[in-house]
Amino acid sequence: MFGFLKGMGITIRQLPTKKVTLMYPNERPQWPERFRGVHEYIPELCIVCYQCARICPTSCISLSGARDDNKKMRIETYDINFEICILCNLCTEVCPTNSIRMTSQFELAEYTRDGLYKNMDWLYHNHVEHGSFRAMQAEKERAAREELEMPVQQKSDDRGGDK
Amino acid sequence: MTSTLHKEEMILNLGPQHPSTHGVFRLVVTLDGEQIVDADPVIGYLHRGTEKLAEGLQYTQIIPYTDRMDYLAAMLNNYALVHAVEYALDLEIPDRAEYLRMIVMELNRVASHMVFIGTYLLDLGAMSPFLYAFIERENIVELFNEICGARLTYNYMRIGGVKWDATPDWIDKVRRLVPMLREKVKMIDNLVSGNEIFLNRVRGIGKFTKEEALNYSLSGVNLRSTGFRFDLRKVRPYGIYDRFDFDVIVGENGDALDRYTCRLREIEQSLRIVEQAASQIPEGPVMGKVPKMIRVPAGEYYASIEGARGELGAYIVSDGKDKPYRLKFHRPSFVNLQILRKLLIGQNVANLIAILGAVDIVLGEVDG
Amino acid sequence: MFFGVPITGATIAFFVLALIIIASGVFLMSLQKVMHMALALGGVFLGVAGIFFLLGADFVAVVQIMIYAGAITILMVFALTLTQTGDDTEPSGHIVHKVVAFLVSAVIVVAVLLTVKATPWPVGQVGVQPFGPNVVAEIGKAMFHVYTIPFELVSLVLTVALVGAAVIARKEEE
Amino acid sequence: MLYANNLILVLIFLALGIILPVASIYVLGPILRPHNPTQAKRSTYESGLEPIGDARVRYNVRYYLYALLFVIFDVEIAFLYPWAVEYHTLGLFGFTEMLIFIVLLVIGLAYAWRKKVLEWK
Amino acid sequence: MFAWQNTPMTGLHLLGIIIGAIIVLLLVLITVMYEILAQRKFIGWIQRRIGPNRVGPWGLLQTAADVLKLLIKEDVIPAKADRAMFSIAPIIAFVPAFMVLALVPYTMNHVFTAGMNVGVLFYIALSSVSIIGFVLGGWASNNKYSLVGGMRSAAQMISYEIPMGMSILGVVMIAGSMNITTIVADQSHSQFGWYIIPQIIGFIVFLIAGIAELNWTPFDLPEAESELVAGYFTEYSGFRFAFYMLSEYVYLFAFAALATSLFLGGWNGPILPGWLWFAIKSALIVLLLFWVQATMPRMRGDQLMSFAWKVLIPVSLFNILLTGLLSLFV
Amino acid sequence: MEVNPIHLPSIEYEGFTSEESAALRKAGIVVHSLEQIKAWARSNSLWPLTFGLACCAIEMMGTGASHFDLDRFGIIFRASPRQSDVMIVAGTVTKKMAPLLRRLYDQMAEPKWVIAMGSCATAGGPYVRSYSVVKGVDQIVPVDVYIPGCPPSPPALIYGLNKLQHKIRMDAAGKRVAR
Amino acid sequence: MTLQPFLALGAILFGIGLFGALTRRNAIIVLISIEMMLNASNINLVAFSHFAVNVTIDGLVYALFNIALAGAEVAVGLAILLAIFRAKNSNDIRDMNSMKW
Ligand code: SF4
Ligand code: SF4
Ligand code: SF4
Repeated sequence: MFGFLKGMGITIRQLPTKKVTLMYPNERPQWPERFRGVHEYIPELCIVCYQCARICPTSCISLSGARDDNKKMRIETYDINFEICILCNLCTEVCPTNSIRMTSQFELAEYTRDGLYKNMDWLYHNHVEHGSFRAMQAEKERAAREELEMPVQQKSDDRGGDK
Repeated sequence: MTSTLHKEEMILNLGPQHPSTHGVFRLVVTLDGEQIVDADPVIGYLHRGTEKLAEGLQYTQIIPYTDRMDYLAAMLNNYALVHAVEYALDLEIPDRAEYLRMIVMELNRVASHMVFIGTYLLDLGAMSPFLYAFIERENIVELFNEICGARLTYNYMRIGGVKWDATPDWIDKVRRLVPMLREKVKMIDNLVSGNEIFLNRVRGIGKFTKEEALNYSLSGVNLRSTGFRFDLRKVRPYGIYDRFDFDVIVGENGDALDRYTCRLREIEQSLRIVEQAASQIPEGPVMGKVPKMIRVPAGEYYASIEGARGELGAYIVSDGKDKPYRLKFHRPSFVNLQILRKLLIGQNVANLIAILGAVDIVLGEVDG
Repeated sequence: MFFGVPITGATIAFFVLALIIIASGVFLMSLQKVMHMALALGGVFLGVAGIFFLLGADFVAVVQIMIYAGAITILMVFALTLTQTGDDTEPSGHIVHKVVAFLVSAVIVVAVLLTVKATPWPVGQVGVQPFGPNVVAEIGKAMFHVYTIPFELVSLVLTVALVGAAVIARKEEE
Repeated sequence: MLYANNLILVLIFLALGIILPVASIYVLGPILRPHNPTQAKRSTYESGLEPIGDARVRYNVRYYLYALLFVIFDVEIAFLYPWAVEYHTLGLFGFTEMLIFIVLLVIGLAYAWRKKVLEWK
Repeated sequence: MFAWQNTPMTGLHLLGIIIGAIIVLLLVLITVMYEILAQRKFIGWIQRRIGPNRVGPWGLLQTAADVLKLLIKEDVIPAKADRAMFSIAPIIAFVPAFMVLALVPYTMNHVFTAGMNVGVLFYIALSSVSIIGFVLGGWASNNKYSLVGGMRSAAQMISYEIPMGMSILGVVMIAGSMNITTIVADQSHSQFGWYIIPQIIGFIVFLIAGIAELNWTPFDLPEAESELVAGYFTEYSGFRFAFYMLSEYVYLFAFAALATSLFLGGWNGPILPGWLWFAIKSALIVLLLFWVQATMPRMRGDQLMSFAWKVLIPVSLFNILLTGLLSLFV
Repeated sequence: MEVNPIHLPSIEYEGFTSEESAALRKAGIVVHSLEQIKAWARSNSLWPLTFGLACCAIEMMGTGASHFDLDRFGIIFRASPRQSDVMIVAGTVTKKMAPLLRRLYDQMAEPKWVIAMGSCATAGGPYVRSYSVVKGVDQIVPVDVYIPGCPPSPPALIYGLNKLQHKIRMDAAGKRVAR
Repeated sequence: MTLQPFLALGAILFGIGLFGALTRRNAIIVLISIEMMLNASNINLVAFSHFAVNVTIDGLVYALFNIALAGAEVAVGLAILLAIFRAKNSNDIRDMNSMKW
């Protein structure tokens, strides 16, 4: 007869409990290490093997490379089309050198579709803003690389892909 | 003069954009007043051609697509495909991988049922249980996020194993989560199970018998709610389900209330499996020996598992290449939907929601 | 003074209300869509309720709002939705028929008006409470001491109406 | 006490109640809000589809029965109130009077109940 | 004390009460706005979330933004709708809701309370006029959801108006008056104390019937979002929609005020000033309704109707007889 | 004085002809602030249409649920297009669904915005090669914000919504949104 | 103010109702017109009661009974109309010329 009172009791008991809401724009979500946000890409490591482009189920990676003076393959362009990338992780899985990897960056929204077409430059700088565990690790690697005096591409402040 | 009723019947479209058709499902109901004279489900608003696309993709590449079929239980969909391929290739799967699979699958089943309970009660007008259910689901999703990096479309399983091993304290987290979930499920249940309004709305609604269910080839909870004890995990144990101790939940009356309680109690059984798996899990590799390029030998293969909504099967026709010649999924939501028309005729609009919700369809799965 | 009528609050109110009533009535007769007629009917009923308020019969006024403007109008609206026949305009009668009807009504109205004008009526004052401070109590007294039998008869009529209406409306259901 | 003052207050509330929506919808609104009625925008909403048939069909008699009961019971309430106000002075006589009244109506209600008028399918 | 009630009306007085009424109007609108915010916050907390908190400090301007947005939102009148009726229906629904407020005794000094002899019945009569606004709005939209929603809400509201009217009868019997102000005043020196004590059955019936009249959960069928999209106001946009919402929340306010006045002793209470007591009591009623809303699932149409006719009306009739016997022999 | 074309973009004031708006633009600040107040109200009361198409809808529901709580931003879902301001296209738009989506968009009262949530709505996403899927909802309705991801996580959706709010305010202030 | 305006108003309302009752075809509208005539009589009743030499409450009580009966009448009348409507699929008053249906 009065079974609904039990429900009323339960709801009122939730009133003082701790709220679970994450105050997102003020408070950042703590993504786990494996979180699949948008990629970062480290050109120095890439051996232009095309495996990532081949495995990608939506074919959203396009890259091109050329041989440099040392007859080594050097990446020239590397673009990911985030309009259709489904963040499935397959490209990072197959990459033999770990030069394409996922970051915890999720804040990507654009006013135009073209804005989602990201080039190598953007991908390279992607990790920096967000100091997740993995990004910091990448930073460390990069520092180590810099010590070995590997050439780093020219930085640019313009992150826009729609140029 | 005999009085022929001159009431005009009203044809009403429920959906595709409708808050309680759970996606882009359309139901054309013919109403007399509020009574349903005829109901005609129209599907296809989410037909994305997954099966056709799969013919152009390697098996590994298909796995992300299975995620998006029954998006509430992506792990189970992943498994349905890899299981079929493994069955075709006769692969040996490392134990740890199997255990991890069991854990994530059963957790995903729990999450899926949580969504069912939440949305079902939301359809019936109760707001809070929906949010409570989503809070608990979020906890599970967080675990998935930790093990595979995604919240909804996991792409976790691979042919021959799983993509990632558990992070060091993941298993512990699972162990800790289980009793908490148990408690919270009980709470959500208490919130409504005693409520007369809720009981009156679902009891005796959308009833069908065992025979009818079999004739319509229903599966999953829709079948079990009629009292028919059929669960692929028991009758044809795949994976390592035979190592676990759990019960098959059956209902008695085959009405909406039974379907609701069956799902609720299935959560409990799934949690039992998770608990056992989490305590037994061995160390070891998570990927078996798999050829670099997976080529299914020519032939036809069908393997099915107990999905969150019923028998979920993958049927592979291979011509020996690295891509399937034809891939067909037996999608339980699609099959379960058939009985809807029969259930609806003669009911009123309010019951429509209670019935449709209890059948528990996911449109991604219905339309393929 | 306006046509020999002193302008007081009550007079203004009366004329406004009369205007509402007559305008709604005329609307009702000239509108084509039946639903609009139901709405105009509501206007008439509310106007009449206003007149009752003006006359100090606030209980009757509220009952008028409750039963006429509320219940009966809703009933009408329901009945109208039940008898919709595709086009919702009302078939208007033949013009001769209309003219005759108009003449008949006009003659009656004019005759009554003339009689009203000719008869010497007692003069009262609107706005003073003529029925005592509490109309409801007075009505209660009268109804339960003087009009006991009619009161019980009303309940009988209501019961019969309830049963009868239910039977008739129900009959076609089966 | 001048009762009319109370009425004037109600009247003022009535006037304000009318002025507020009229002012905001017809005066303030047109200045502030965009207005771009296209044919497509003015089409009838039905879950995104073209509606089949007209909405103004004849409707189930079920609702009518409730309205009918409502009229009868509203009348009853109208008679109950003077009785309730005067109940102190009426005493046992008034009580029996009302008892008869109510019992008769309850019989009507019971009849409707038995005849399943109160069911809603 | 503003003794306008007992003096002849002069121009100055008239001006005074017009200004006063406008102030009441504004206060009520502000109250209603914060009622909505309180609803969102309170239900949010129950659901373990925060609720609006980003517009203005602690989200205090949230409803203001909502109202303003609705004001500057385009106002669509569907082509197939009955234009005149479509425009007028929300006003019909709103005006009675607002008129009811003239009768609410906020304080002992009854400033801005029309002490009508028929006060209680006036509320009931007006709310049945509102129903016409709902059903006509549903009909005028020429939308199937609206039509069904309008019919449903009308059928439901008229069904619950009967028990509502009957449940108040007990109070009227004890107080011997229908004047709300008198009823409240009577409770300060009544032998029973507040009328909730002798009229507990009446109060419960009143509460349930009132919730149903307000289309509040668990009786919110007409707006049953999961079935009828948005019920009778599915086709309404912009400020016309706002007036439907507003009338609903003004009724919520009026209902709480009425419950407070009739059963909870209105402004009566120790120490604190009368208006504060009034505010506290009616806020508690409103919170109770929010709480119910956060818990309950929705009832089904047929159950709702049978509940009104088969449970509430017999119970309220029984309550009348009981009260009759009680005051005969006590 | 020369009107600097960068600072005074050609926004049209609602309800005014273009000449009038030009004059108003000269008058400057007053009307600008009115527009800004309007934009404040609109951006803080974005009611999305309850319109889930596929998997992304689950994340959209998740965003509305307690953990992320869209209500904080004053965002509540409305089921009727007449009362909603923004359409979040959450999921795959198939060719069968496209005309319906367009009709729903048409039926929304102005002002209205569209968010393409997920790669499906943006460009077809994983189904970009499918025969039955529309390659981006911008082919049917004008889109204001694109949120990539499959599905975008709830914070990403909130980020997109904030970006839309930003756009509404910037448009009212007469500034181009930063690309 | 005198009684006359009220009686005149009653007469005019009655006339409008009569005209409607005579010309309208839709049976429900005819019923509506009849209700208007009843209302006119109620105005008279209350006005007479108010302006009577010895003010009595009787007119008000009569008016109440009148309203009650009108309620009953409308309920039954509409029920009959509905029944006829269902049988003949028309609510044209001309089609209702037989007592049997
Ligand atoms: S994450 Fe998946 S879709 Fe995105 S680029 Fe990598 S392989 Fe392609
Ligand atoms: S797979 Fe890795 S190494 Fe090979 S091309 Fe792609 S990014 Fe470069
Ligand atoms: S973008 Fe991905 S998650 Fe979203 S609807 Fe498309 S497939 Fe589903």
